[in-house]
Amino acid sequence: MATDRQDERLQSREGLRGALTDVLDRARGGDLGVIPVVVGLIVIWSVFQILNPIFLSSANLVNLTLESAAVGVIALGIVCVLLVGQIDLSVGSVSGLSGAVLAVLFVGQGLPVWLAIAASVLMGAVIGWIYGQLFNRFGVPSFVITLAGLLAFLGLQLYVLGTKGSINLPFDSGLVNFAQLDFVPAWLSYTFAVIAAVWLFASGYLHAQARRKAGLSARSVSALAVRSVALLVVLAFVVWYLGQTRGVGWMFVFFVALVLIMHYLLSRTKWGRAVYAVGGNVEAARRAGINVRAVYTSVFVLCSTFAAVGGILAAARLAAANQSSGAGDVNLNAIAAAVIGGTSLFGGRGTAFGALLGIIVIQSISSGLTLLNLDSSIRFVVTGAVLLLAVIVDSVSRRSRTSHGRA
Amino acid sequence: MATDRQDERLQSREGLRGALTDVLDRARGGDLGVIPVVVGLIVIWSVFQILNPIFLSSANLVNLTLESAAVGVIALGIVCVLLVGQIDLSVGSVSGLSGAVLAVLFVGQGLPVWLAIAASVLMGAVIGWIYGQLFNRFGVPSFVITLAGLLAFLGLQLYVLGTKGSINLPFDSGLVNFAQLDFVPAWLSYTFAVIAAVWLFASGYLHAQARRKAGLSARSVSALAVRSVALLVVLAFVVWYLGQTRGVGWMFVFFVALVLIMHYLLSRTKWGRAVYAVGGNVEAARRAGINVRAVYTSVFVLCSTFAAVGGILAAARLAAANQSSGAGDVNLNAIAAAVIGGTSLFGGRGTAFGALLGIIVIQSISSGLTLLNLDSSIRFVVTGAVLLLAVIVDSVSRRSRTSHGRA
Amino acid sequence: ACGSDSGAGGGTGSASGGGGDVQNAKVAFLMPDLASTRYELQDKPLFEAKMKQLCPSCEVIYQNADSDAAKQQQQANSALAQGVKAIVIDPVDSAAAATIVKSAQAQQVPVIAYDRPIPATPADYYISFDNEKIGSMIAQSLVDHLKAEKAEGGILQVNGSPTDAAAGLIKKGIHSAVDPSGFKLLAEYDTPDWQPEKAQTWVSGQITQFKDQIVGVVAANDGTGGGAIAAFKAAGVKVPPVTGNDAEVAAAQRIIAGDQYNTISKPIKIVAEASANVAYEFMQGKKPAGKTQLYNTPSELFVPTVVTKENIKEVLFDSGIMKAADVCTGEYAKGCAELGIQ
Amino acid sequence: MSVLSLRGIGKTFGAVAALTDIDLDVDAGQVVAVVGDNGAGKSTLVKILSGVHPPDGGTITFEGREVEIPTPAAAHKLGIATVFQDLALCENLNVIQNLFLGQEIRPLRLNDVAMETRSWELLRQLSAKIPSVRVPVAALSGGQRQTVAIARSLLGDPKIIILDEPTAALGVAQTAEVLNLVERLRENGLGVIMISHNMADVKAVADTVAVLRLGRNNGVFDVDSVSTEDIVAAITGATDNVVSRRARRGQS
Amino acid sequence: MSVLSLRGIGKTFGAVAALTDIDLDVDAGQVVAVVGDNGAGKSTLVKILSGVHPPDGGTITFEGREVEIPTPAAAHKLGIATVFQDLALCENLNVIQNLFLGQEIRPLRLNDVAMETRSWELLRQLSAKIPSVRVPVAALSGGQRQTVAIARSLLGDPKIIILDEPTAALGVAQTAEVLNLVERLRENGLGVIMISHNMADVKAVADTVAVLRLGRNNGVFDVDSVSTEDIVAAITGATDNVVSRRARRGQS
Ligand SMILES: Nc1ncnc2c1ncn2[C@@H]1O[C@H](COP(=O)(O)OP(=O)(O)OP(=O)(O)O)[C@@H](O)[C@H]1O
Ligand SMILES: Nc1ncnc2c1ncn2[C@@H]1O[C@H](COP(=O)(O)OP(=O)(O)OP(=O)(O)O)[C@@H](O)[C@H]1O
Ligand SMILES: [Mg+2]
Ligand SMILES: [Mg+2]
Repeated sequence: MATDRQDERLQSREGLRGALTDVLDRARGGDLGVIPVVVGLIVIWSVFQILNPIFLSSANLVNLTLESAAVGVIALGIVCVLLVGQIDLSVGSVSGLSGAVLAVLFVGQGLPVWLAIAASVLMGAVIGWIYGQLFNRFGVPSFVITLAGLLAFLGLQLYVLGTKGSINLPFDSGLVNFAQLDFVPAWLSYTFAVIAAVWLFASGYLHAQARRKAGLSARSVSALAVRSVALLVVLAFVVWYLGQTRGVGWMFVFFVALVLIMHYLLSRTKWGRAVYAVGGNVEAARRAGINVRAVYTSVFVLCSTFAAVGGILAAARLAAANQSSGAGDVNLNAIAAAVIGGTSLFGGRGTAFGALLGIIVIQSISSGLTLLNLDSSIRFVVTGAVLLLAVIVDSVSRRSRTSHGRA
Repeated sequence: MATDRQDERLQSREGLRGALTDVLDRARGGDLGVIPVVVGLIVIWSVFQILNPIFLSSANLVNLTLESAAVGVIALGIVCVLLVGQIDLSVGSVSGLSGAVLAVLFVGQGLPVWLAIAASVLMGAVIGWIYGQLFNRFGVPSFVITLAGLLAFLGLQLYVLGTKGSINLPFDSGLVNFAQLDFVPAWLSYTFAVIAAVWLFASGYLHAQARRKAGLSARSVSALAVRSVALLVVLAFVVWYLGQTRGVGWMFVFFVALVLIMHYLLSRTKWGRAVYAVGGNVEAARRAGINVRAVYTSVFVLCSTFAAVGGILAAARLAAANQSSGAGDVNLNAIAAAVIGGTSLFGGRGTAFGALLGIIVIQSISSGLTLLNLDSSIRFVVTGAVLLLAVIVDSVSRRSRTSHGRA
Repeated sequence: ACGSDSGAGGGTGSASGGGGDVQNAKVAFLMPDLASTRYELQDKPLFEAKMKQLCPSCEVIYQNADSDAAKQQQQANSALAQGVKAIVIDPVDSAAAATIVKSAQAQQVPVIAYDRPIPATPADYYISFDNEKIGSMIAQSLVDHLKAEKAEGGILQVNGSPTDAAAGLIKKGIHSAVDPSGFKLLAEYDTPDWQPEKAQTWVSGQITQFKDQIVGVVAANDGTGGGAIAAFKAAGVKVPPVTGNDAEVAAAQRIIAGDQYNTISKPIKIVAEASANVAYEFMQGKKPAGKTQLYNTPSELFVPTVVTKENIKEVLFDSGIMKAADVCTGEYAKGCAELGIQ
Repeated sequence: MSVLSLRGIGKTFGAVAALTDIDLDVDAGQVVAVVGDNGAGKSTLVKILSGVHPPDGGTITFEGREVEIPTPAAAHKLGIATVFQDLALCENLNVIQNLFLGQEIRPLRLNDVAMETRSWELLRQLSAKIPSVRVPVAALSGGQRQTVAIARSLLGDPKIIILDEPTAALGVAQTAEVLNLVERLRENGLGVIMISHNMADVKAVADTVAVLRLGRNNGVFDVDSVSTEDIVAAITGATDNVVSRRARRGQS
Repeated sequence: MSVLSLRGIGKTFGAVAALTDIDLDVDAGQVVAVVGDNGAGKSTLVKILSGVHPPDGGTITFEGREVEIPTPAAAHKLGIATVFQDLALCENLNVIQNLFLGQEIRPLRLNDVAMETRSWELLRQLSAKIPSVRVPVAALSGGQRQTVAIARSLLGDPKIIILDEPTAALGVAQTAEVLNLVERLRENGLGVIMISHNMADVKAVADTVAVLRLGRNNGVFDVDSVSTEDIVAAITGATDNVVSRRARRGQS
């Protein structure tokens, strides 16, 4: 018998059926991963679709994907800080500042666009580094540091934009095109889908082989095949459906690529382990010899950098940087996306995919309500109610998790 | 020797000098309570006074006290939710809604003012109760519940204000007078100061007597006397100085009274203990037989109620309720006040006095910058920087606390 | 909260995707913010009413961007996805709205700039009174009044939100009147989020600082003006003349009570109806020609009226913009009576 | 008649069956030792009895009545006091606050003096070496914390006391005091369930020994008529085990 | 020559002097038991050695060089591995992740298979009864967690292993395995510091016994030439103590 299956208290789980029982069992135990969020999403989509049949139209979904990218990227950074149990309230300001810097350098100073982008992103990284230093040196709560940052960088943004207040990015620049008009050709989209599915199967297969060789239990080939085919079908359908109108935007692909990279970093590297450990029990992490300060700094840098990238995307999508870029609910939306995606505010729990799902939930609500022509007062109320509903689905499962002893 | 002083590893501390050594020792160990915040405050005050000599003028300080009251009351509620490790993002909206309801009932419907106030406050309590139910029933993270509340009650506020958008409260109504023009007569202020000092001494003395009778160590009479005299001097000076212009506003007295009541509830009742216990370790609290759900509900109710009261005070001070009441940075300011006052975002640490000190720090920054007439871009930057400076003082002490093993 | 869900759905009258002819056409009416009540309370109902009259089967898609340019872009995109035949837009950010014009025009949907221009990319039509002019008008009215009173001292200036483009225009306008007036500009302040509380706090500070030097306050809207007035009241000093903008009911009451000096009434009814007419013409496939040409766009401009105690009766009440019953409540009844408002 | 008796109790966590079909009886004035290997399910059993986890199946009879124990508060009300293996203390509260948590004296105006006096009494009785009771529990050593947890269970007026490895972190003197305490509790007619890995302690104070193995009952022994070797054999499931081998090697 | 030697180590927490003027020597291939009452300062000493707390004064000499140990990472680098009394595990991580925390195999593309294989090896060696290594540590029993913490200290290549009450929560079999393990470590020439309240265990594996009392050295004994009673007397500070009284009562 496999080394990890010898305890007689374990029910045996073999092959495809075993994998299924496993999932069911985890579900009963409340350990559902992202399933509840997905269910919440389906509920929201159905309701909006009933209320306005345009909601699930290809054109609207294409908009949805493009609109998710900027705040989604920011939410990805937020996931990282939340994972170590800290918070960054300044992502909105940093994204606004980054957009402003980009616009001033690119349009105002006439620098090449890549240099302007690099400067903005670098500025984000530096901001994060400063946060990290303040946090490590003085132990100021990150809430306060980043609140100060929120104010300071908002001021800086206004200052950078100066008397103009608003700067247009040229429509024919590559950056604006990237955010507004560049879509992945159909053939390439399908190729991506196939590559993803094949890669999922291949990596799973190799992993299973290695486990078997080491005498450990492993997923059966049939289970792996089912999983990859399912992925292929879903992706192909998405590509096909979005392709009915404009297709998959490069900006969305860029966002998804970032999610995948972060997923890899968080789950498959030593650094990722350290992040979860620091979030779970910082003292234990320190005693295990982890350089806790470096982890905090890296995470703040990542978060601010992502905020800067998100700001660039937002500016590109709007083809302008202005005083109110990054203001308003960017902060709350980014944090909410992370939390809805299952990231704990107390640290140590969450995934990169959570940011993707969370932002789609939030953008779906916002887009769905946009289609419903409501008074602003009612719209606010309904937004709140829908948000709550979407999360209750998730939380009911978590309740069962607690009652099963996995608080 | 006193029962609690018998361990031979304890350095002996007797009388006045003992009390002093104790304080010094706690300071060395990083356990300074509110002292660092006070030091931070003194730094801020000195800087602003140097930049503009009007800052510490009696007239400006009177303004400062009155402007602190509304958000201070809200921060008091925030302290309670933070103590149990939860958060309420909707206090701004709830305060705005409460102001709107008050205005509509009082001015629009012509109800007596006390009835309108009661209705607003009750509405706050009901909102908190709903939060509590959602939290306990479904285990939705309070971040999400109150984010939904933020949106929903903002919508409701707009709806309630309806076609008017902005409602004036009559300047000659008692409520507006209370917030703007009612000041405590000088003799009464001094009486309050004396009562406070006598009460501090008497209660301390009785407590010390009881402890001595029970064979426990107790503060010496001289230490108690010094403490009360110090309080008397400080209070009398404050009263005298504010009395140079308009004196101590009733609204500020009301706020301080709420702080004292909350301090009593948190530190001297079973309920307060339960709050700290739930914030420190909710599972341990549950196992100790505490009705954890009731604690959560009570805390959410308190927070929303205080938010409603704060909204009423804000409306009274402005003599109007409008669509943007409670919007903007009310939320952040209230939470920041609590955090600056030493309340932990992770629960279990903080005091009611923290809200008082925190809001005074925040209002001092805002008032000091108001007097400097800076460009808004610079103003934002400076606000951020000063905020950070004020908190660094506090945090440096906390750093030494960690290095002394009291994380 | 769930109850409102169904009510919301009812309002939409979920029409089918793309109405081909003008009969069941849709038109988007995109407003910028909630800081001023006028968009929800006046522009929207007036535009809808006029549209209903012109084309009973047409549907107006109303959205408010809550001061967020990105949100406005989303709303415009969603309107386009719903197949609107024309977009009437009051841009949050005049520069950023260029994107919206671009993508709408790329889909052959005409765009009518409403209230604020879109200079970078010419829209198909522009209907407005401009904000800069509003700023200069309220300030000029105050300055003239102060000169008439032979007041001596300085002026405080309370601007709108530093992150709001419209506030920037008003601010420019105010400066154009205050700077050459001879009155010293004591201090000015950009009110975050247009919050009256913020304005009150700031003005309170200035009162301690400048004491009786302050002879007037130029506030960029009625809310901040109200905050300034409350600050003077709370300081227990005499309220100097304070301006406003938007002609809210609360401001009218303050003017009647003598607390506020002026506000400005925009002929929203005229503008909203004019834009409905223009939009309808575009929907029919016509190309209306403007009265003038501004920013390369056929344009129509209307002039607002400054309201003070002297003319409040005729401008706001006799014209039917406000009803005495709404305004002359409680303590304001006396003032109304004095001015002959019933 | 037994104060507490369990029949057919089961509990599953995900894929792991932590307890299967457990029976147990405790009489008044009886000390029942529950022993078993790591992960045998002892603490899970304790948590079910103290209302922390609901059981998946089975019945609990308390003083002749069949009861449900859905919450810890319900267990307190029945008169079941528990010292948990993980202690369940609030680290941010000080010793007095932890001791009286949930059962404070004078709820509306806490009587600090009375509580402090009583705390010192209890701690003294357990020979606790705690320099000050006004420090947060976070600043105490492992054994000091365990003493606090034990002292807490003696407040109130329980009928059954459940001790989950109460002496694991205690020094020799404190362990002896706890064993004395258990004997006093027995004399006062309380039922005591004691979980321990220390066979010497078990033999010293227990009346009967119930062995759990991999989540199942594996025998109930009278303590006088069973040897340590037999108990160990029941725990490990084999007479030739690492313990006996060490013992043999030690002798040789 | 001793691998590790301490001279005059002191540590004060606020008003409590936890350690005063402590000396200690550990040789390679030697097992030093540190014993003492609750709150005697044993764990504080361990934390100083493993870089968790900086000492207030005194010197630490490691392999002949005077060293500072400002952080746990520095202790790891010197070759000091520690099992803490409070275990210091991350509850949100699973067993494998905890075992390899900070010393993962293949940092840029974690080798899960190798780590899982090695985990099972280590746990088997300690007779751990852990059904699955892919559950978060929060779901383990007390003894299972302790086994994980002990297994962790064996990874890497330490020169000194410090065990702070390593067998407190362990079952009889696991305790025996740990004692076997300590003996193996000694044979491999490692220095071992073991803290324990169990005199039987101490007598079984230790070479010398260092007694702490109220934060001060209270004698170092050679284990073969000292009786349990003497050690207990040194711990409690009196020959007539609750332990000896219990023992007498037990005999009579
Ligand atoms: N909350 C939980 N979630 C999942 N599994 C759990 C949980 N609690 C306990 N278990 C599992 O149940 C089994 C029994 O655990 P329990 O804590 O009852 O053991 P124990 O007999 O007290 O062991 P020890 O002597 O080590 O304290 C273990 O395998 C453990 O992994
Ligand atoms: N972080 C800390 N802050 C304040 N006091 C502390 C801290 N850590 C330990 N102490 C105090 O130092 C003393 C020694 O504690 P230590 O944990 O070293 O004891 P110990 O010998 O390990 O006891 P045990 O056998 O109970 O584990 C205790 O009185 C304890 O209260
Ligand atoms: Mg256990
Ligand atoms: Mg210890």
